Amino acid sequence: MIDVRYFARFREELDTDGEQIEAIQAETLDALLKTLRTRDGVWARLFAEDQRVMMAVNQEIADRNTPLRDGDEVALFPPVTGG
Amino acid sequence: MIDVRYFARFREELDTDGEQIEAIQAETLDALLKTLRTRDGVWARLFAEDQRVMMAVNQEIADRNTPLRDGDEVALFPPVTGG
Amino acid sequence: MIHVRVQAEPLDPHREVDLLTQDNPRIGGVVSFIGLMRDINDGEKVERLFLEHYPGMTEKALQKIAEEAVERWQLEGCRVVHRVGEMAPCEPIVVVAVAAQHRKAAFLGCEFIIDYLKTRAPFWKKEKTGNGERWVDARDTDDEAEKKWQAT
Amino acid sequence: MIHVRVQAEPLDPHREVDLLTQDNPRIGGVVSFIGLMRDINDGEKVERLFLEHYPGMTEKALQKIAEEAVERWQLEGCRVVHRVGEMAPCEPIVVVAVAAQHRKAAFLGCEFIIDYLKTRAPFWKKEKTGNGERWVDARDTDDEAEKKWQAT
Repeated sequence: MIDVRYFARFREELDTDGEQIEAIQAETLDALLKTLRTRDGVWARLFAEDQRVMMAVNQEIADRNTPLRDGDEVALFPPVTGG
Repeated sequence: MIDVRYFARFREELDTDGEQIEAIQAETLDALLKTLRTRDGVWARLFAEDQRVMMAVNQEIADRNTPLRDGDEVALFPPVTGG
Repeated sequence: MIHVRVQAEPLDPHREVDLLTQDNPRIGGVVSFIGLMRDINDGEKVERLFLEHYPGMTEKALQKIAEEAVERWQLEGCRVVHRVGEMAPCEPIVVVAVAAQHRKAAFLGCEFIIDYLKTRAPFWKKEKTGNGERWVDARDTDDEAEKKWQAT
Repeated sequence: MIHVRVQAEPLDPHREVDLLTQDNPRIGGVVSFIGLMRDINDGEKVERLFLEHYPGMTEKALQKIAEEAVERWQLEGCRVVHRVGEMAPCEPIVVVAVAAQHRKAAFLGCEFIIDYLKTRAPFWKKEKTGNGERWVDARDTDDEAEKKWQAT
């Protein structure tokens, strides 16, 4: 399983801070996004192609081509605004 | 009279912190330098053409062409090293 | 030499600067950046700020940015401390303190760290105004600030 | 909004930062530079530093530099305090603290002020080493640092 976590505005709009997704449905970050996009309105909207989504795999920033493996911790979040 | 002041290394090497010079001998900063250069060894050496000399007139940095008037305060000093 | 920390308690920037410099007579310059909570954003009065972060990743991201700065400019040290949770106007949100033998390295290292922190460290700001709460949008100028370090 | 000062007493950089920021919730970023006395210069151990200045002109020069920075980057304020007389390793020589609404202006303003101070404010350093006393030479890198502000 992939441990998927949502932060900030995503967490609020999706009304969840995370979920477990089968690795088979998410061979890469891009595949994971496609899987999420097939869900209803808010999922499709937040993860639409033209939306800015930041991603991390095992707590390091990653791009869409990053492959995922069973047990990975993935995080999806809006552009960061600290500092 | 022009009130001429010397600082730091210049003050030490010239063994004086200043003097009064007749305005007639110093119509510009350049003329003042020429006047000083006609004196003995250390004066000629410190104010030689190839030496870096910083100059101020009435407490503002000035260049060699600056005209001098009776009553002006002139300062001659080596490149500054504060901060 | 490198210290990064995330904390809910109020931040004391001066203490970070003191800890950075103590007992190191090689240090010639310290540059510090203190980010303060402003009471106005996008023309609206802000009463409170809430800072969310991604525990674990935040510390790793800050550590990585700090290590890169220390290596790139041969810094004598740096401390990066970021506050999380709820805060009020005028309170410090972040302090980045950088020490080097010469000033130019300290300026570059400090600006690099805050520029990268702004675009890569997982923090998110939510503001409370008279009209309710709102998430703060990322600014394009922050992306541009980050990019300039890649060109050099 | 602008404060410049020369003093023989030990310098407290934190106090300058506090005085700069107090009661101004428009400030989003403070950048400060603290110049410290190093115990090594040109490979030789330095025991004491003596700072000479040109009373009257020094304050005018610092005021002018600070005013130029405030105008150029719309700073919310700045404080420049420089020590004179005798000092020991690790003691602060100068503090330049700059406040602005956004960080980039604060970084630029602070670096501009210290760069110009280094080449235009009438201070001179004399070091005491094991081999006696020596005047510190001006560095070409300081001239170059100043020049870059004229190109932009």
